Order: sequence, then C-alpha cells, then structure tokens
Amino acid sequence: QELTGTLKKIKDTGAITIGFRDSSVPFSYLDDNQKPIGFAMDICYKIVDAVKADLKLDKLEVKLNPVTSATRIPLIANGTVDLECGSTTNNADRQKQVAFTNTHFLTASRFVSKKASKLNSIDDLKGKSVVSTSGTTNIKQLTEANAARNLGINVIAAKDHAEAFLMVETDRAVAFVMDDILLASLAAGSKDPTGYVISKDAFSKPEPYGIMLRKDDAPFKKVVDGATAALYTSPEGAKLYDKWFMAKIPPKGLNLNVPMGAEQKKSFAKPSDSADPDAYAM
Amino acid sequence: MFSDFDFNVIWRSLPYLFEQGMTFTLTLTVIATIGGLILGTFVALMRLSSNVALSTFAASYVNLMRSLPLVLVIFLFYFLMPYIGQWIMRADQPVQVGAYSSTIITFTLFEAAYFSEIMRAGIQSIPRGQVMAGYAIGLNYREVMRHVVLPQAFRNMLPVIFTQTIVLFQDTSLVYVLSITDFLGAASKVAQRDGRLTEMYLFAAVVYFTICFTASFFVKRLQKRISIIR
Amino acid sequence: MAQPLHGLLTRALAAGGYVNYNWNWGIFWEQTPEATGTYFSTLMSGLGVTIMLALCAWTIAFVIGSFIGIIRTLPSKWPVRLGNAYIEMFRNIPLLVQLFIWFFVVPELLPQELGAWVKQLRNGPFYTAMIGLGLYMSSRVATQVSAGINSLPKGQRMAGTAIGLTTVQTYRYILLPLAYRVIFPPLTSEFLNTIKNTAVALTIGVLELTARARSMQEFSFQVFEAFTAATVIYLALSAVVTIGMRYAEQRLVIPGFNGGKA
Amino acid sequence: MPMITIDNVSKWYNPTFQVLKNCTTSVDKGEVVVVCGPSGSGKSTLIKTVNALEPVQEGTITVDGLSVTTMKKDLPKLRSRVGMVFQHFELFPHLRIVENLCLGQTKVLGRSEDSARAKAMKMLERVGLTAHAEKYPGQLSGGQQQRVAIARALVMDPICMLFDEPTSALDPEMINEVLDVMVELAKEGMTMMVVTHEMGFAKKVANRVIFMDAGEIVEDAQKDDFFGSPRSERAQQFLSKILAH
Amino acid sequence: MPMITIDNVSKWYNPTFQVLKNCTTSVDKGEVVVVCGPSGSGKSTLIKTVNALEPVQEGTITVDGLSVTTMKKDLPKLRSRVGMVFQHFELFPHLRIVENLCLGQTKVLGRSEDSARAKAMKMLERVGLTAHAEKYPGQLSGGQQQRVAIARALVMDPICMLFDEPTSALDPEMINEVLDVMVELAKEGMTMMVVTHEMGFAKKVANRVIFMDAGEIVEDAQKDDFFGSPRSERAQQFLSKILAH
Ligand SMILES: Nc1ncnc2c1ncn2[C@@H]1O[C@H](COP(=O)(O)OP(=O)(O)OP(=O)(O)O)[C@@H](O)[C@H]1O
Ligand SMILES: Nc1ncnc2c1ncn2[C@@H]1O[C@H](COP(=O)(O)OP(=O)(O)OP(=O)(O)O)[C@@H](O)[C@H]1O
Ligand SMILES: [Mg+2]
Ligand SMILES: [Mg+2]
Repeated sequence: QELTGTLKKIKDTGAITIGFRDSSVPFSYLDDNQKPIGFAMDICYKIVDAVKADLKLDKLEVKLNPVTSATRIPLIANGTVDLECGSTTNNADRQKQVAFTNTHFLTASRFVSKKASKLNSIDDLKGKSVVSTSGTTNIKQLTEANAARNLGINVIAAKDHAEAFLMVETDRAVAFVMDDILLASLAAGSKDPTGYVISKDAFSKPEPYGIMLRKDDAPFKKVVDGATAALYTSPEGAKLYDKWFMAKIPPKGLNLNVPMGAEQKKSFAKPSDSADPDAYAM
Repeated sequence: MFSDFDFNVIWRSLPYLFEQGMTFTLTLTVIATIGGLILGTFVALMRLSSNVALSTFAASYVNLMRSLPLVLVIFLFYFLMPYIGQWIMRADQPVQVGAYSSTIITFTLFEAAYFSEIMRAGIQSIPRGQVMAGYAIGLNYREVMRHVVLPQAFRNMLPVIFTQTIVLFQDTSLVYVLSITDFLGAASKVAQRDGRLTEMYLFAAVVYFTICFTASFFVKRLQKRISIIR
Repeated sequence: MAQPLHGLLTRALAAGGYVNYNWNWGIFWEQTPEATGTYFSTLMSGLGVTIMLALCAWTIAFVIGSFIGIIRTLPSKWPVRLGNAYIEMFRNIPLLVQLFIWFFVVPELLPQELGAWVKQLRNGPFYTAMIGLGLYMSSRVATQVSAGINSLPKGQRMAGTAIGLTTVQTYRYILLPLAYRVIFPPLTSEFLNTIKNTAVALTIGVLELTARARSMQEFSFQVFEAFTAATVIYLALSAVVTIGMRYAEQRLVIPGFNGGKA
Repeated sequence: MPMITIDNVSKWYNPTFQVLKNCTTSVDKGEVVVVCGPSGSGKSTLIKTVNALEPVQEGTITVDGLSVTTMKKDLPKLRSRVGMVFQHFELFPHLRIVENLCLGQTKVLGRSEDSARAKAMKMLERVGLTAHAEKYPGQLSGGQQQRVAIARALVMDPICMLFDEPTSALDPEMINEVLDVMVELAKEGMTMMVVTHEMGFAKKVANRVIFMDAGEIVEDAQKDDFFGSPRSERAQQFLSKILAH
Repeated sequence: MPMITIDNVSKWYNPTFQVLKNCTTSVDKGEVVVVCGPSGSGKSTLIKTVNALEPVQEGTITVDGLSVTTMKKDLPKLRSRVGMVFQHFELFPHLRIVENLCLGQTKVLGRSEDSARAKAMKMLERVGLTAHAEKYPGQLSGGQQQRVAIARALVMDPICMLFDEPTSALDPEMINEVLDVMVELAKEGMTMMVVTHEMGFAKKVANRVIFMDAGEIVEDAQKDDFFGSPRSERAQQFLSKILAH
C-alpha cells in the first residue's frame, strides 16, 4: 500500500535518524569513543532492524543526532529526529505533541544528596537549594511539590544531569531531584560513590520511560510497537536488561546492580505505551 | 583543589576534543564567516540602495537579527529550520535538517547581519570623492563598486572583519546548548562523563584564550601593515 | 510578528496535510505547573530578571570599563600594559566559558568558608552572571572608551595642556565629556549586547527571559508560541532602549560638533 | 563654438536648500574659465553638474553638443570624455599609479592592457612621474598625487577638463608643480573650467573669470575686466580679501 | 633680554628618527620671529617644545628665565603663561565660546567665575566676536574660531605667544581676518613665535625669520636679509617655489 509519514521518508531517503542523549547512563550515553551506547540505544537498533525488514530495504543508514532534555521534543516534532532513544518519561502532556512506543523502563522521582547532609525526606529540603535538570518531568514535580507543600525550596535548573549532579558535588545545591535510576548511575560514577544517598521518599509513583516518535503516524508506530513488543516479550528482553543493569558497563566498568522489579517484569510481559503510572502498578 | 586535578583526563581526550570538537568549531567559523560576509555584503548594498523596499527589507533583517540573543536564535532556528525547508521546497513533510547544517545556516544568517553592518560602515567610510572619481572616468555603478569601492571597503574593514570572526569563533561555543559536539560541547561531554568539569572548563578556557589571543595578535599586526600601505 | 510566523508555519504544515504540531496561543494564560501564575507571568518575571541582570552587569561594565579605558590612554607605559592585559584576558574567552568558570571553578579556589558561603548564596547564579557578564562587557566598554579618547584630535589634549590644565583636569573637563559623546552610539549597542548576552546566563540556571521561554517550551511543549513570545519581547525591549538612547543622544548633541574627527 | 553650455540651471539639495540659482554660462572650445567665489557658494556643485556627477532639477547642460541633463544611458561614455580633477586627488589608493591610469582605459574605452599601459606611461612622462609608476598613491607627496590625477584624466583623451580647487589641499611648496602642469595644458589649447583661488594662475592663463556667490553667477567677465574693475560689490570685497596681505 | 632661548635642542621620535637636530635660537622680548620651511621639517615640533608639549632628549629651553626642559612640577603654571594657537584651532567643541575662554582662567589661574567672564568678554570684543559669546565653536566659521583661539590664549595674560600655522586650515577669504589680529598683537609689542607660510605677514611684521629643513635651523636671519638674499640654497629654492605664481 501507499507509504506515508515517517516510513515514506525513511524509504525515500534510505536513512533513519536516532536522537541520543550524552549522559543518560545507562540508557543512552557516550562511550570512550564518543559513540552513543546504552539500553535504549540497543532497543532502537532493534527497531531499526524491524523498520528495515518492513520496508524490505537492503541498506538503511542510521544517522545519529544528539538531543537534550530541552530539544528532544521539538526535534521529534520538526522531523529532525525519527526516534528518540533515551530516558524520556511518557506522560499525558507530552502525548499532545509526540507519541511513545512501549515502555522500556519504570522509575520514580527521588533525590540524591550527600550522606553528610543527612537529608531523608522531601520535607527536609525545606528552604534549601535543590537542583534538577531543566526540561524534565522531575523539575516539574519538584516545583509542584514545592508549591503544594509550601517548602520554599530554591529550585535551580541545570542544563543536564551531569551539571546538576556537579552542583550537589560542589555544595551549590543540597539535593538533585531526578529519576532514581539515573541518580544511581550518577552516584556510582562519581569520585566518591559511597558519599551519596538516594532518598526513600519519592516525588512520584514509578513512571514509564518510552522511546519517542512523531504522533499521528500510525503505520510507523505500528512497526515500532511491533518491534519493541517482540523484543520485550522474548528472553532477549531480559538479557538486554541484565547487560545494562546487572553487569559492568563501559566506559568505567561500573555495575549498577539494579535487579528487575516486579513492575518492570510486568511491563515486559505485557508491553504497553500507557502514560498512566497506575497501569504498571502491581 | 588543584591537588586532585586530573590532567590525565585532558590528555586522554585530546584527540576527541580536537579531531571532532575543534574541527566542527573551525568549520562552523570558516563557513559562517565566508557565507556571512558574502551575504552580508549583499545586504549592505541593499541597505544602501536607493530602492526603498530593498533598503527597508535589509534594515529590518539586520535589526531583527541584532536585537535577538544568539542563544535564542540558535534554539529557534534549530526547531524552525525543517519547517522553513519544507515551506521552501514544498515538501509534504518537514525537511530533515541535521544539527550540523542547521547550525551552519543559523550562524551564516545571523553573522550576515553583523557583517553587513561592517561592510556598510566600510562602504560609507570610502570618501564620496572616490565614487565621484570612479564615475568621472566613466565607470558605471557596478564597475565603481567592483573596482573602486568594495576592494577598499573590504581592505579597510579587514581588521574589523577578523575581529568579528574571532567573536564568531567564541560564539560557536553556544551551540553547546543543543548538545552539539563543538569544542566546548566535546569538552563538556568528556567533563560530564568523567565528572571532571573543573578541569575541562579550565582547559577549554586556556584553549580559547590561546587561539583568540594569537589570532587577535595577528589581526593587530595586519592592521599595522595595512595602515602603512594606505 | 506572531501572526506572519504562525501563518508561515501553519501553511507549511497544512501543505503536506501532515499536522504534527498543535497550535495553542491561549497557552500564555494557562497556569504553569509550579502553580505560581500563568505562563505569561513567568515570561514577565523572566523579562524582569533580564532587565535587572542587564542593568547590574552594565553598571559594573561601565565603571570598570571606563577606568580601564582611561588608563589605556595615559602617556605612561605601565597603565597601558595593565589595561591591555585586562582586555585580552576578558575578551579572548567565550562568555559561556567565563560563566562556567565563575560558577563552577572560582568558588572552589576560594578559601573553604568563603567558598561555601558563596555557593550557598540564595541568588548565586544571578550574582555570578552579573559579575561574569559585567567583567566580560567591561573589556568591550574599555575598548570603546579608549577608542573614543583616541579618536579626538590630538590637538584637544595639547590645547588643554597648553592653557595649563593638569592631566586630570584635561580628562575631566575636555577629553571625557567629548569622548563619551563620541562613543555614545557604540556604547548604546554594547548595552544592547549586554541585554542579549544575559541569555547566556541560562546555562548557569538564571531564569531570565530565554530560559523562561525554554522552560515554558519544556513544560507545555508549545515550542513556537514560547519562542515567538520571547522574540517579540526582545524586539520590544531593544526598540525601547534604542528609542530612549536616541532621545538621550539628541539631548547631548553639541551644536556644530560633528563627532570625533574635527 | 561652445564646448560646454550651462543654461538656466537650478539645483536643490533638499526641498528647502537651493545651491544653484538659474546659472547660465558657457565655455568655448579652447577657452580657460576660472570659477571663484566664497566658500559654500556652489562652485564645486556647479562644476560637478557638468559631467552629471550631481543631478540638477532645472535647466540644461550640454557638453560637445550632447545634453548631459537628459541623457541617461550613455552617461559613462560621456563622462569618460570629460576629464575631472578633484581637490583631494581621489586616486584609488588600492591600485598602483599605473593601474590608476589604466582602469578607465580598459574598463570604459575597452583598450587592451598593453596599449593602456603604453598610454599611461606616456602620460606619466608628461607630468614627470615615470619613476613612480609602480608605487601606490599613498607613497607620493600631495603634489605628485595631483599630477597623477591630472594624468589619469588625460589618458582618457578628454575633450575638456574640469578642475575643482586642484591646489587647495596642497602644501604651499607643491602648489606650483601642479599649476605648471595646468598652465602647460592651457597653452596646448585644452578647454578648461577651473575652480581655484589661485589668482596668480587666473591672471596668467584664464580667458574668463566667473564669480559665484550664494549659488548665483554674480559676475561672468573677461579676465582683464574682472581683475581691473569687478562690477559687483561682492566680487570687489572678495578680491580685496583674497589679495590683501 | 631673550624671552625664549632654545639651546642645542635635539629630539628623536623613536630611537632612529631625529626630528630636531641641535637647534639653537632665541626670541627677545617684544620680538616677532617667523619660522618657515618645507613640510615635515620640524617646525611644529620645535614650537611645541617651547612650552614642553613635546619633550626633548637633549638641550635646554628657557622661557622668561625658567628652564622648561628640566622643570616638572610647575609646568602647568608656566604653560598657562605661554599662549599657544594651533593650526586647527582646537577650541573645546562642547563648551560655549565664553566657557572656552573661562576654563583656563578659573581652573588654572583660580580666578572667580565673574572676573573670568568679564575678562573673556573684553577679549572677545578685542577680536570682534562679542556677539558670538554664547555660541558653540562648531557654529562659527574657521576664521572666527581661530580668532577665539587667540582670545583664549590672551585671557591668560601670556608673556609670549606661539602660533603653529594659524591660517593654513582656513578658507582664503578668512586668512586675513586672523592675520589682522596677529598684526595688531605684534604692534602692541607681544613676543611672538609664528610658524607660517604667509610671506606677506612675515614681510610686514617679522623681526627675524628662521628657516628649517630636515630638523635643522638652516637660516636664522633678520627679515630683510632673509627676503633679500637668503644665504642657503635650500632657502632660496623654497622661497622661489612659494613665491612663484
Ligand atoms: N550632499 C549635500 N547635501 C546637502 N548640502 C550640500 C551637499 N553638498 C554640498 N552642500 C551645500 O551646498 C553648498 C555649496 O557647496 P559647494 O561644495 O558647491 O560649495 P563650494 O563653493 O565648492 O565651497 P568650497 O569653496 O568650500 O569648496 C554648501 O553650503 C554646502 O554646505
Ligand atoms: N608623534 C610622532 N611620531 C613620529 N613621528 C612624528 C610624530 N609627529 C611628527 N613626526 C614626524 O616628525 C617630522 C616633523 O614633524 P612636524 O610636524 O614638526 O613638521 P612641520 O615642519 O610642522 O611640517 P608641516 O608643515 O607639515 O606641519 C615629520 O616627518 C613627521 O612625520
Ligand atoms: Mg568646493
Ligand atoms: Mg606642522
């Protein structure tokens, strides 16, 4: 049948563009050779294979385009990037502008702080400087909580995760609010991995990460959904998970040691692109 | 503080910093300078033309560009470019414009506004008598521009043009906000991956300083040389 | 501005029957997630920060820049060298990198307690940006001030000296009043540059206008509405400044004096 | 037969400021006419209208029978036949002396590089500057530059020459080397219109003197009549001021 | 009694370029000395050394018995007593005419505003410009500006006056109104050192003429000797060039 949208474009140009993040360990980040790697990248390459097969192409060039929290959505919308492979939270607001494929990870919003500053709950942050990455749902949750609970937190917006973490490291901010999995990898990769603690208290329920694509492009979404569903439900899905979360990962040979939780298992068994955290609850 | 400085990280990432980052930075600088200069000269001529529509258009363009922060323009164009491409090429989808081409176009268009002001000043600094003398020996408008005014304007403005190029070279660091791998982008990527921001930013500062200082030193020498020829 | 841009985009999008952008100009009146007001009011607060930052930075730039600019025109060697070194220092490193260094590096080099105090400052990014931008622009102001003084006919200084004025008097009564008039237009554009350069402060977390537009885009995903608004506000701001300065310039005109070259 | 006729010419710089007021005069073939008058009286403007470097709003000007004021298309060609020398020389500083002399010949007259060069060298010899052919204008003294400017006009084989205060930007010592060249030219029968305050030159070679004031031609007289007894009071005043000390 | 003595003065602009070579001369009280010579010969430099606007490396200069070359602290005071007039007037364009005349009086001599103003008006009357007291320099003609510049020097009650080509930037018509003022001054017995090419002025009022070439004082003679029969060939040449047409 007649191809439309992204599939047509991929067929016409013989190329697909993947947007990657440079410091979302272990989802999408740069290795020692400055090549983007990670859990989401691996998934995306599977999607690329599926697209190639679907379009019956001999060759499909993969172009890589860096994105940041702030640029990823416009770049999907304006056609610069076809798939955004990172750690983007799937939520209802975003679905007004972009579409998501099946969820590849679930994580809650927490904060990391220095052990020495003895901060345990969200209320402990009262009146302090707290940083988060601009353009993320986390900073939104932080400002919401700040307003709702009247905490008087001084919210600082950093350009990216590493810069935000650096603010905690250099005592500019007492805490960094982010998805807990990213906090774990940042703390693990820091100069003093044991000096940091991630809060128990969460700003949100575990929320889904999804790979972004343009909305209103059903044929393309169908191919992508198909590819991800096939991956997640097969044993390969779990193997991929272990590769990035249970084993040493480049470049420094860090091991995050985050076993697959129950929600995660459920989301792999029954792939879903729902933005609603409750859809994944046990 | 300096005791736990990790100079090794700089050493290890040198090839990446220069082969990728600096190459992009320099390419962007060179292309935007040449493109901006050519475009800017035309804009300047338009602005000085007696055709009101042309000069108004040129003036608005220059004023628009010069009123906006480059960071904003970088964001805006990065997102807008594909739609503009689609509109120009009447494509049925936004045209894919990569980060690389997008920044090059953005900088060229942006710098054209600044270069046009330089060229306009250059053209206006040529005494009216020179133009008169050109006409008086029978040259027409194009010949007067081509053989009399522009060569002098360009030569007079060369130091200013180079100075603007140095500014441009520094401004390319702003593409960092798009996570594009220019020199600063490369440095910050290494910095963030290895948690070595202090070292990398200081190193970046040293590199930028060395390059710009050397360049402006030569610009000053050039200025002296040129002022002797005149 | 908004309408033609909207028109262009809508037509572009409609041309392909490929609509993947939801226009929503009403977005400005919606509440932000922070529940601190509408998007419009956050943009306005961003504008406030931009103006405040520009004014503070400009004050620093003007005072230090004038000082450095003046010492560069003194007859003796050392002040000139000092001034040159200052200028080279601040103009050869990109503003962005300078801000990073002021923000991330300098507090680490301070004595422990002072550093900690600096880092805990509530509006730390703002003060950092103010100082960083102020010093960066001061090197440009200094260049203009020296250029202004040097553009005066050499005879003016001589004439002052010849009627018996001291160096300080010559600067105070003759050279400076003339030089500032001569460089008024370039100083105006340096002030406009200061306003524009405040946008770079978003990289260290100052919530000025561009940062507000960007975060509005991040929260609402209405990219083009957000940036169109910012564009319009910047244009209006620079129009206001330009008009104001032109008015001031006219008031400073000396009858019959046509600028630097006599 | 008049080479240049200026007929009832008026010019405004902006709607309110009239620089030229009904100027009428003519220059015959072979005649040397000196134009003088106080600063700002419109001398430079008048002489520039002759080869349409300044447009006029009223009146007509003809050169060699062709109307300058109505012609549009062939202006460059016509201009190339009217030599013009400016107060500030206006050599092209980025071109060597010989290149200054060749530009018009090759681009306008379409002469070959070689013949243009040969002509240029001949003309440089005439003004005594052969040795400087390969220098840049900035390397010559004012007097030398002005002689080059005259040569640049002459290589185009002009039918008449216009001079706008050719010596007033020169050091006193150099004035005469330029005037000498001009006297020579006049003797050879070149038609010349010269704005100058060098009354010595006027007395020596002018046929007629035109005195302008406030945009008007106040006096247009044979040389001897002018210096003998200027009719208008304004011209008398002017002469007395100029010739006093 | 010499008012100004210049004794064996040498000056270099940079280690290689010597502008003044062992210049020695003096100007007596009430004497008018004209300095002339080709462009670049060092006339301006010489005259500027007299009130230490240009430092010298060798030799001594005294004014009214005080050494200019060694003095440091009281230079401003001394300078205020030596009037200086520049080629390009150098009035202060942002000050009204009367303010130009008051600045030095109040800031250097410490006179009251009122007495300074009174003195200024008196001096303006003398140069015929009372009507222009409240104008800015840019609103006056060149000749008027130069007269104001002379007045500005005179309000300081100078013991001698230095002029550096006071008429060479003027339109021919205006030269005389300035020269007239200078002649007047000379007649009143002011000590004057004047760089000029106006040989008419020199013939009329100079006591002595100094001719400079390439940084040297080539000829230093009584006026009549100089114009009658200059000793040096260079001066003869120069005079012939200047006086030719
Ligand atoms: N482009 C211009 N726009 C407006 N007014 C002008 C322009 N050019 C010249 N004028 C004015 O026109 C008048 C005549 O100028 P013009 O140059 O012809 O005088 P001039 O007699 O040659 O004087 P000078 O002896 O000073 O050269 C002057 O008052 C001058 O200010
Ligand atoms: N500041 C300076 N640095 C270097 N050289 C200079 C400087 N000022 C003047 N000179 C040179 O010194 C020489 C003498 O200059 P000066 O101005 O005294 O000459 P002048 O006799 O007054 O000439 P003119 O008649 O052109 O005014 C010239 O060759 C000039 O180029
Ligand atoms: Mg004129
Ligand atoms: Mg001189």
